[in-house]
Amino acid sequence: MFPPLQDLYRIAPELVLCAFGMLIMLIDPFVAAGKKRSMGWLAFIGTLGALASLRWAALNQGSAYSGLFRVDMFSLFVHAIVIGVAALAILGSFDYLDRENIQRGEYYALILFATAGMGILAGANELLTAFIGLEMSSISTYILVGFRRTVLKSNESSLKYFLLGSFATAFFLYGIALTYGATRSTRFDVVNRAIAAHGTGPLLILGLGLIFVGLGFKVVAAPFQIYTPDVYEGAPTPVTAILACGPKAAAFAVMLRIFYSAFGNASHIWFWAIWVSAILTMCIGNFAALVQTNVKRLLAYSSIAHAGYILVAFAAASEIGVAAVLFYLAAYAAMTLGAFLIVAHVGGTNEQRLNIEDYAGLATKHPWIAACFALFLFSLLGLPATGGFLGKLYAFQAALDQRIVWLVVIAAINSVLGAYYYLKVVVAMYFHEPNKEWAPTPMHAPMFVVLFITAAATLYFGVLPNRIMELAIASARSLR
Amino acid sequence: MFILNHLWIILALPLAGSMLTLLAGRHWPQKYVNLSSVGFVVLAFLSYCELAREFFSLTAAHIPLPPADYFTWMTAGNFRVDFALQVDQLTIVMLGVVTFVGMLIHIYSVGYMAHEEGYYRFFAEMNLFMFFMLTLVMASNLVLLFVGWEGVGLCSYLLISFFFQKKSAADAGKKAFITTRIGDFGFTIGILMAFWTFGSIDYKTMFAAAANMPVEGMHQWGVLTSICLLLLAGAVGKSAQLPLYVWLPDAMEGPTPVSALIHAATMVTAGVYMVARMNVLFSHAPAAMLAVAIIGGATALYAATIGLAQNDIKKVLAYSTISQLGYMFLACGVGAYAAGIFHLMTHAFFKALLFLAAGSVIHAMGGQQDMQYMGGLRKKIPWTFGTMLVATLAISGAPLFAGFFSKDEILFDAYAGANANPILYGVGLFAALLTACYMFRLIFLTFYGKPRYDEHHVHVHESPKVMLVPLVILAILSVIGGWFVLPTYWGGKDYFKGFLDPVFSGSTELAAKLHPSWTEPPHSLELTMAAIAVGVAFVGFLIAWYLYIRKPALPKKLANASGPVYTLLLNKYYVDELYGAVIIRPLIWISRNVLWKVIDVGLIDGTVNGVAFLSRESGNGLRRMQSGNTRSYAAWVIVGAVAVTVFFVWMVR
Amino acid sequence: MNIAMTVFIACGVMAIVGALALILAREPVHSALALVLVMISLAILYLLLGAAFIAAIQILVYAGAIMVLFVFVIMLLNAGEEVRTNVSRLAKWVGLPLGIFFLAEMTYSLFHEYGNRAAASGAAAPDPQLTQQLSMKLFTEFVLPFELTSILILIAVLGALVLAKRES
Amino acid sequence: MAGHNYLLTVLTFFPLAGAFTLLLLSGDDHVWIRRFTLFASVIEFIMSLFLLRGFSLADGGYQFEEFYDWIPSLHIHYHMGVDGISLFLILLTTFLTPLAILCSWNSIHEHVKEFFAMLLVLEMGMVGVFCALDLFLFFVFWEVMLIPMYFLIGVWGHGRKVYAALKFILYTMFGSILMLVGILWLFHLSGVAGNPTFDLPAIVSMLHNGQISLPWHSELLLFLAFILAFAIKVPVFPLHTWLPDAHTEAPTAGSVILAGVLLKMGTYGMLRFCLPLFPEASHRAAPVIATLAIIGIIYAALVAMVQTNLKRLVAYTSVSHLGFVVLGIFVFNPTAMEGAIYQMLNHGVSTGMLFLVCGMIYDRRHTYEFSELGGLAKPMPVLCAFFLFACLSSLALPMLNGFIGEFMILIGTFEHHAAWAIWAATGAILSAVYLLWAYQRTALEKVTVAKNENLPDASPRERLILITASIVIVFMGVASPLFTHRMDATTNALLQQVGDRTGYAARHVAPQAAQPTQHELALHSVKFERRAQP
Amino acid sequence: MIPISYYLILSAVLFGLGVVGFVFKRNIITIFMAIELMLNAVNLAFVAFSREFNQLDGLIFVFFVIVVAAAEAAVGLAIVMVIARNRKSLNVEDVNLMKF
Repeated sequence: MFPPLQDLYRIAPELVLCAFGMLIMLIDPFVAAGKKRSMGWLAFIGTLGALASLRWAALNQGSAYSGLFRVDMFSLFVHAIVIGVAALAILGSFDYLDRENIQRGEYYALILFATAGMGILAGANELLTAFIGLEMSSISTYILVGFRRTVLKSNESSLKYFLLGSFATAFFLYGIALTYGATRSTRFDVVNRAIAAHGTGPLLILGLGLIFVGLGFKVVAAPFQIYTPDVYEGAPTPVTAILACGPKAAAFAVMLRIFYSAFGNASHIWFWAIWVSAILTMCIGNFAALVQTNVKRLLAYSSIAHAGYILVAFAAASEIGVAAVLFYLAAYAAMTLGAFLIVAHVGGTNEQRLNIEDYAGLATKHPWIAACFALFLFSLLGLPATGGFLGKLYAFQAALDQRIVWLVVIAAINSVLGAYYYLKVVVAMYFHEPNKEWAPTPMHAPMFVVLFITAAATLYFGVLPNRIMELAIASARSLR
Repeated sequence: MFILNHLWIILALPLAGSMLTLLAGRHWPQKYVNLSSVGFVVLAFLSYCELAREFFSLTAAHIPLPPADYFTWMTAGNFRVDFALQVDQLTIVMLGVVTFVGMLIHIYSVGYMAHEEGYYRFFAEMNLFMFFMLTLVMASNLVLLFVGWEGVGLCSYLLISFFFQKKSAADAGKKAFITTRIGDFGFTIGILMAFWTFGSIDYKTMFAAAANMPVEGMHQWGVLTSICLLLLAGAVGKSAQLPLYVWLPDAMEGPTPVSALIHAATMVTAGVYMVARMNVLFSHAPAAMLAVAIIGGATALYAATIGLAQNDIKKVLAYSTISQLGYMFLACGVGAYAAGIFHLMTHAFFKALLFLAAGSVIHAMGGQQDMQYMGGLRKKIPWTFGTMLVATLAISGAPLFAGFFSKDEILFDAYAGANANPILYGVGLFAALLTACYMFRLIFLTFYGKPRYDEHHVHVHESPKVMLVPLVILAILSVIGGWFVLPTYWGGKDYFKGFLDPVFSGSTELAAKLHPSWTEPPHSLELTMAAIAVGVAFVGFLIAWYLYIRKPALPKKLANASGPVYTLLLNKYYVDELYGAVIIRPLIWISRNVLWKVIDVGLIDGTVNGVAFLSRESGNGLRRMQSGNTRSYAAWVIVGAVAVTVFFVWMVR
Repeated sequence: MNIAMTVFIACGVMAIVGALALILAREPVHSALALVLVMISLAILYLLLGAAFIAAIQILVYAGAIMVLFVFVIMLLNAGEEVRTNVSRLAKWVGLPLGIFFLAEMTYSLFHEYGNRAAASGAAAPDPQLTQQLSMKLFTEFVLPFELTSILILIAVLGALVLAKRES
Repeated sequence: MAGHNYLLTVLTFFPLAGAFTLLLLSGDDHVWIRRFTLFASVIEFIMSLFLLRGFSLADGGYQFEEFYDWIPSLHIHYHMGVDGISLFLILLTTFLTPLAILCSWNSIHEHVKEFFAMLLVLEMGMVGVFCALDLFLFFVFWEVMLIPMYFLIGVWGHGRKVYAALKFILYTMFGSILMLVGILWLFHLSGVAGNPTFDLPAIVSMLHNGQISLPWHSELLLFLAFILAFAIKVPVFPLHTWLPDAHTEAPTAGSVILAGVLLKMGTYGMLRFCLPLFPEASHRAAPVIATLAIIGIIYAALVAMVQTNLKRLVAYTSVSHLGFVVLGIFVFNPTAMEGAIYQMLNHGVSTGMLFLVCGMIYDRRHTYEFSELGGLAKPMPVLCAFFLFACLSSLALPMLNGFIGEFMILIGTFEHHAAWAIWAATGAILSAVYLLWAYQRTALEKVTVAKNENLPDASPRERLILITASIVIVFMGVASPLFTHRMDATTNALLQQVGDRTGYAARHVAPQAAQPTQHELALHSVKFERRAQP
Repeated sequence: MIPISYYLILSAVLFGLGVVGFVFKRNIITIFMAIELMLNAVNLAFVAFSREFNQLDGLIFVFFVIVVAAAEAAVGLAIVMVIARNRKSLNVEDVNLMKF
C-alpha cells in the first residue's frame, strides 16, 4: 500500500517550496557575499513556482497519503494566501536585509520551509501531520525572528517566541495524545465519527481543551496572545509581516479543520470558549493599542484585535463563518503585509524610526508611501471600499446569521476604538509638520511592486470582492 | 377698473423704488435718489387715488370684492397660503392714511435728511417700509398680513438703528425688533390655532366660519377667545401697549421722519388695524374684547402720566403716541371699531404733524431735543409753531379739530356703547385731561417763555419749504380731518361709520343682540358728552398754562415736593430696569454660566472626554499585562489552559 | 502484587522524583541528570508496555543525544547555580499555584476515566515483529510525516547554523 | 427600472473623476487648480439640473433608478434612485460645492491641490449618500465621506484642528458602526424571510407585507441603532458637542459643506430609513425625539446667544435650526414633513451663507472673536449688508426661505401637538435675539479695534458668491411651491407607508388632490367677475 | 496487571510537573528541560494508549515526537547560546527589553 504517484501532485506546492529551499542551501555557499540577493530572487521564483503548482494540485483534489493530507478548495485557498505572503515578503525583504547587512541565503530558505510547513498545516487531515506542519513553520519562524543575531531585541523575541511556542506545542501535543486515547485515532474524519458515535468523554474534552491552548497560541487568541507584541516588535520587520499573516492564516486554517471537521460535533463545547476568547482578544488588542507610541508595536496589538474579529466569524461555526474567516484572512494579509513593509521601509537602518513622531510629515515627503500607508490603516480600521471593511462586514454578518448578536455589537464598538489609534498615525503623517530632517532610503522596484500589489489587493477586496468571496464560500463548502 | 384689477401695482411701486435706490442709489447724487424713492411713493399715492375713485364708483353689488390671487406662496399638505390682495372699505381708509402720510413724510425727509450720510439707504428703507405696510393692509389672509407685519418690523429695526454707530441707536433697534417678536410669538401661535380651528387662514373662510360659531361667554374660555388673545399679544407688541410698550420710546433714536411715519402714523397702528380686521372673531369672544379694552385704557392712562414728566420733546410725543394708541384699543375693546379706525386716521394726521414739527424744531435748534434748553421759539420759527399748535389743539380735543371728533366718539361709545364700561370711560376722560396737559406743557416749554439756550451758538432758523409744505398740509388735515362726522351733532348720519359699516356690521349687530337691554342713546347725551370732554381737556390746558406760563418756578417745587412720584414718572416707572433685572440678565446669566459652561462644556462634553480618558486608562492597565517577563507570560498561558480545561470539563458538561 | 507492578511503582516513583529534582535542583547539571533519570525510568516503563524499540530510541536519542547536547551546552556556557529571582510576581502567586492546580486537575480527570478503562495490560513479552511492523507503517502509511521530519531536521540544522555560527 | 439612464451614476462619480485628474496632473499652479475645480463643480451642478427636467411630480416612488448586481455573494446591489426627498438635497449639494470652492479661492495656501481634490471627493460622497438605495451602498458612501471631511478639518483647519477632526470622526463612527450592525441584522432578517438582500425598497416592502415579522423589542433596538447614527449627525440635543468644535476649527469651505449638507444627512437618514423601516418604533419614539428636538431648539439658541466667538455662535444656531427639522419629521404630518424637508434646504443655504460671511471676515481679520470685531459696517457696508440678510433669512423673516420651512413645520405640528409647536415657536424669538445681537457685535456701533478701520469691502468674487446665495434665498422664500410640489407625492407615499401599519394614516394624511382644484375654480370665477365689471 | 490509567496518571503528573517547572525555573536551559519533561510525559501517554489499543500508531507518534524534540533542542539551544553570548546571563527574567 505504497502511496500512489498522484499524491506527489497533491503536495506539489510543498515539494516545490522545499526543493527551492534545499537548492538555495546548496548554492548559497558558492555565492559571493555581495550577491546574496540573487538567492532572494531564486526563492521568489520558488514561491511563484509553488503558486503555479497550486493549479496542478487543484487538478488532483482529494486526500493523499492514506488520508493524512487533503487537497481541497479550502487548503488551496490557504495555500494561496501563505505562499502569496511569502512571495511578497521576500520581495519586501531585499532592501531591509541589505540595510541590516544580514542578506543571507538561509533567510530565504527558511521562509520557504516555513511556508511549506504552513501549507502542510492547511492541508493536514490528521493531528500528527498537523503537528509536524506546525513545528516546521514554528521552528523556522523561531529562527527568522532571531535572525538579527547581534540585536538584543531580536534575540529576546526569538527566545520568548521559542520558549512559549514550544510550551504551547507541548500542550497541543498532549491534547493530541488524549484525543488519540479517546478516539483511537488522530484522523479528523475518524475522530468526528467517534464523537458522533460515543459522544464526548472527559479525555476527549480535555484533549480538545489542550488543543485549543496550542492553537490559540498560534492564532493569538487571548489569553495566549500574550507573547505577540514582544515577538512582533523584536523580529525583523519583514519577518513580523510574515508572522502576522502567514502562520496566523495557517493556524486558523488548521484550527478550522480541527474544530469543524474533527470536533464539529462538539461545537457546543468550544463555542463559548471562542466567544469569550474573541471578546478578550478584541478588547486587549484595541485598548492596549490606544496607548502605544511605537508603530510596530501598535500594529502588533492591532493584529491581536484582528484575530479577535476573525474569532467572531469563527464563533459562527457555519459555512458562512468559514468563508468569512478565509476572506478576512486574505484581506488582512494584504493590508497587514503592506503596512508592516512600509514600517520596515520607514524604520530605516537598525529600525530607529518606529515612533509615531517619526512619521510626522511623511505625507509631504513621500505622498505615495503616505497614501498607501493611510490606505492600509483605513483598511485595518475598516472603512468602506477597503478589504478590511468587507472582511469585518462579512465576519459580523456570519455571526449575526447565527444570531450571535452581542458578540457582534461588542466587536463593532471595538472597531470604533481602532479609529483612534490608527488615525493617530494618519494624523502624524498628514497633520504634523516634519520635526527632524530625514533622508529615507530610496525605494527600489521590488518594494514598490509589493506596495502596489498589496494596495491594489486591499482596494480590490474592498470594491470587487465577489470573486474572492465565491472562492471562500466554495472552500468553506469543501470543508466538511 | 385698471388699478382694481391690478392691485399689485400699488405694492410694486414702492418696492421698485426701494430696490432701485438700494442697488443703484449708493453712487447717485441726492436728486436721483429723491426721484427714485419719493417719486415712486408719489406714484403710489396717485394710484391709490385712482383706486379709491374706482372703488367708490363700484355698485354695492360688487362689494366685497373677491381677493385678487396672484400666486400660491406656500402649499404643503392641506395647508396653503396664497399671495392674494383684497380691497374693502377698511383697506381703503388705511391705504389712504399710509400712502398719503407716507408721501408727505417722504417729501419732508428730503429736506430733513439732506445732510445725513447714507441718504440713499434711508430712502430705500423707507420705501421698503411702505411696501410692507401696504402688504399688511391689503393682505387677504392672516399669513400675508404677518408678512407685512414682520416686514415693517424689519424696516423699523433698520431705520431705528439708522445711525448704527451710536450704541444707543443699535440697541434701540434690536430692542424694538425683539420686543415686537415676543408679541409676534403670540401672533404666530394665534395663526397656527386659527388654521387649526378654521382649516384655512383666508379672511373670507375664517370670518364665515367664525360667524357661525357660538359666542363664548365671558367666563367660558373657548378657542376663539384663545385665538383673539394670542393675536392681541401680537398687537400689543406691535402697537406698543402695556406691557410691551418699552421699545417705542427708545425707538425715538431713529431719525424724526421715521418716528413720524413708522412710530406714530402707520406701523404702530397695525395692531389696531388687525384687531379691527378680526372684529368678527373678537366680537365672538367678549373676554378678549374686555382684555383689549382694559389694556387700551390702562396704556392710555399710564403713558399719559409718564408723558407729563419727560423733557425730551420726542419722548413726550412717543408717550403720547402710546397713550393715543391706548385710546384706539379702548375703542376696539368696547366694540367701537369704526371710532377706533377713525381715531387712527386723525391721529395719523396730527401725530405725524407733531413729529414733523418737532423735527423741524430740532432741525432749527441744531439737534437739540431737550425742552429744558428751548423756549421762546414762537417768533423765530412761526410756521413750525403755528402748525404744531394746530396739532396740539387737535390732539387735546379742541372743538372742531380732528382729534375732538374721534376722541369724543370713543369716549361716547365707552360710556353709552353696546358694551359700555363706565370705569373705562372715566379712565379715558382722565387720560384726555392729561393729554391736554402734557401737550400744552410741551408747547409752552418749547415756544413760550425766555430762551433757555445759548443764543450765540445756536442759530435758530426756519426749516426749508420742502419741510414746511407737508407741515401745512397736515395741519389743514388735522383741522378738517374729522369733519365727516360733523352731521351727527345735529342728528345727521355718521359718514365715516357708515362707510366702514359693511366691515363692522356683523360685530355691531351681534353686540346689539348680546345686550338686548341696550338702546340707541338719545341725541342729547351725545352733546353733553362732548361738552364734558371739551371741559376736561380745557382743565388740562389750564393746569399746563398755570404751571408753565403763570408760575414757571412752580414745577420745580412741585417736583421736589412730590419727590418719589416725580422721579418715578421721570424714570418711566423703572419698567426697563425691571425687565432687565427680572428677565434679560438672568436669562443671559443662566445661558452663559449654567447651560453653556456647566451643561454643554462640563456635563456633555465632559462625559465624552471622560469616556475617552477612561478607555485610555484601561489601555494603560491592559498593557501592564505585557510585563515583558517570560515567566509571567507562561503564567498567563497556564491561566488560559486552566480556564479552558476547567471550563470544558466542569462547566460545559 | 506482582513484579510488573513493583517495577511500575519503582519507575513511576523514580520518574516523579527525577522530575521534582529537575525542578528543585539549583545546578543546571543536576537538573540535566535528573531529567536523564526520568527518561531512563520511562524507558523501562516502555519496555514494561512492550515497546522495546521505543525504549531503545528513548535511551539512544533522548538520553543519549539530546541530553548530551544539553549537558554540552551547559558546560559550554558554564551555567552556574540558578539565581531564584522573583521579578515576576505573577509567576509566583498565580503561575505556580495554577500550575499545581493544573497537575491536580489533569490527574483527577484521568482518575475519572478509571472506571471505564479497566483494560489491564500485563508485562507483554517484547514482540520481535514489532520493529518490522513499525518500519512498514512508517514508510507506507506515515511516509509523509516521516519525510516532513527530515525537512524539520534540515530546518534545525539550518537554524543552528544561522544562529550559533560565530560572526566572521 | 424607470428609464435606463446613468445620470445618477454620472452625478455621483463625476466629482471623483475630477479629483483624480486633479491629483494625477502634476504641477502646482494654484490658479489653474482652482479654475479646474470650479469648472468641474459647475459642470456637476449643471448636470444635476437635468434631474429637475426628468423628474415627474406624480410619481411618489424612486426615479432615475439604476439597479445592478454588485456583490452577488452578499446580495449587495448597486441601486441608485432619487425621490422628492433626495432630489433637492442633491441639488443643494451640487449648488453649495461651487460656492465653497469659490469662497476658499484665496484662503487656502498650502496643499492647494489636495484641498480641492478633497472637496470633490466629499461631493462624491454626499451625492452618493443621497442617491444610494441599497443599505450597503448607502453605508459605504456614508463612511467614505468622513475621510475627506476629516482631512479638511484636520489639515486646513485652524486652532485645535486635530482634536476637532478626531472628535468629529470618532463621534460619527461610533454612531454609524451600530447602524452597520442594524443593517446586517436587517439583512439577516430578509435572509430568514427567504430573500436575502440589502436593497432598501425590497426590505421595506417585505416589512410591510409581513414577510419579515419584526417583534416589537427588536424593532425598537434596530430603530435605536439607526436613529443614533442619524441623531449624532444631525445633531440632536445631547449628542451635539462635536459640532461647535468641528465648525469652529474647520476652514470656511468645510463649515459650509458641513452645515450645508452633512448635517442634512442625519435628517435625511431619518426620513429615508427610520420612518419606512420602523414605523411602529418611530411612532412610539416620536415623543422622546420631539422633546429632545425642542430642548435642542431652545437650549442651543440660548447657548448660541452667549457665545463670544462668531463662528461658534453660528454653529450652535445649526443645532437649533435642525431641531425644527427633526420635530417636523416626527409629527408624521404632510405639512410638517414637507416643511422639514424644505427647512433642510433653507438651513443649507442660509447657514451656508452665514458661514461664507464668517469666512470672508476671517480672511480679513483672522479671528472670530467678537471682542476683535465690531463696527464693521463702516469699513465694509456691502459685506455687512449681506451678513444682515443672511441673519434675516436664518431668523425666519417672511418672504425669505427660512420662514416658510419653519412655519410649515409649526402649522403641521400644531395640528397634533399644540404644546410642541408652542415650545418650538419660542425658538423664533431667541433666534432674533442671538442673530441680531451677533450682527450688532460684529457690524454695528463704533469701530473699536484699529485694524478694522479700513478693511477692504467685499471683492467682486465675494459679491458673486453672496449674491448667488441671496438670490436663491429670496427665490425659495417666494416660490416655495415649485419645490414643495415635487415633494408632495413622496411625502404622501411615505406617510401612507409609515401610517398604515399603525393606523395613523387616516388621521395624518389629509386628502390632497381635491382641495386645490376647487380653489382654482374659485379663482377663475373671480377673474371673470372682475373683467365683467363696467 | 497494571491498569492503563496508572500510566496515564503518571504521565499527567509528569506533564504537570513540567508545567510547574516551566514557571518555576529561571535558568533558560532548565526551563527548556521542563519542556522536554512535558514531551516525555506525552510520549508515555502515547505508548500507553497504543498498548491499550494494540495499535502501532501511538508508537509512531512517539517516534515523531522524539524527532521533533531533537529538532527543537538543536534550535532552542542555539538560541540559548546566542542569548548567553549577547547577554552574559541565563536568567530568563533578565530578558525584558520589550514590555508593555
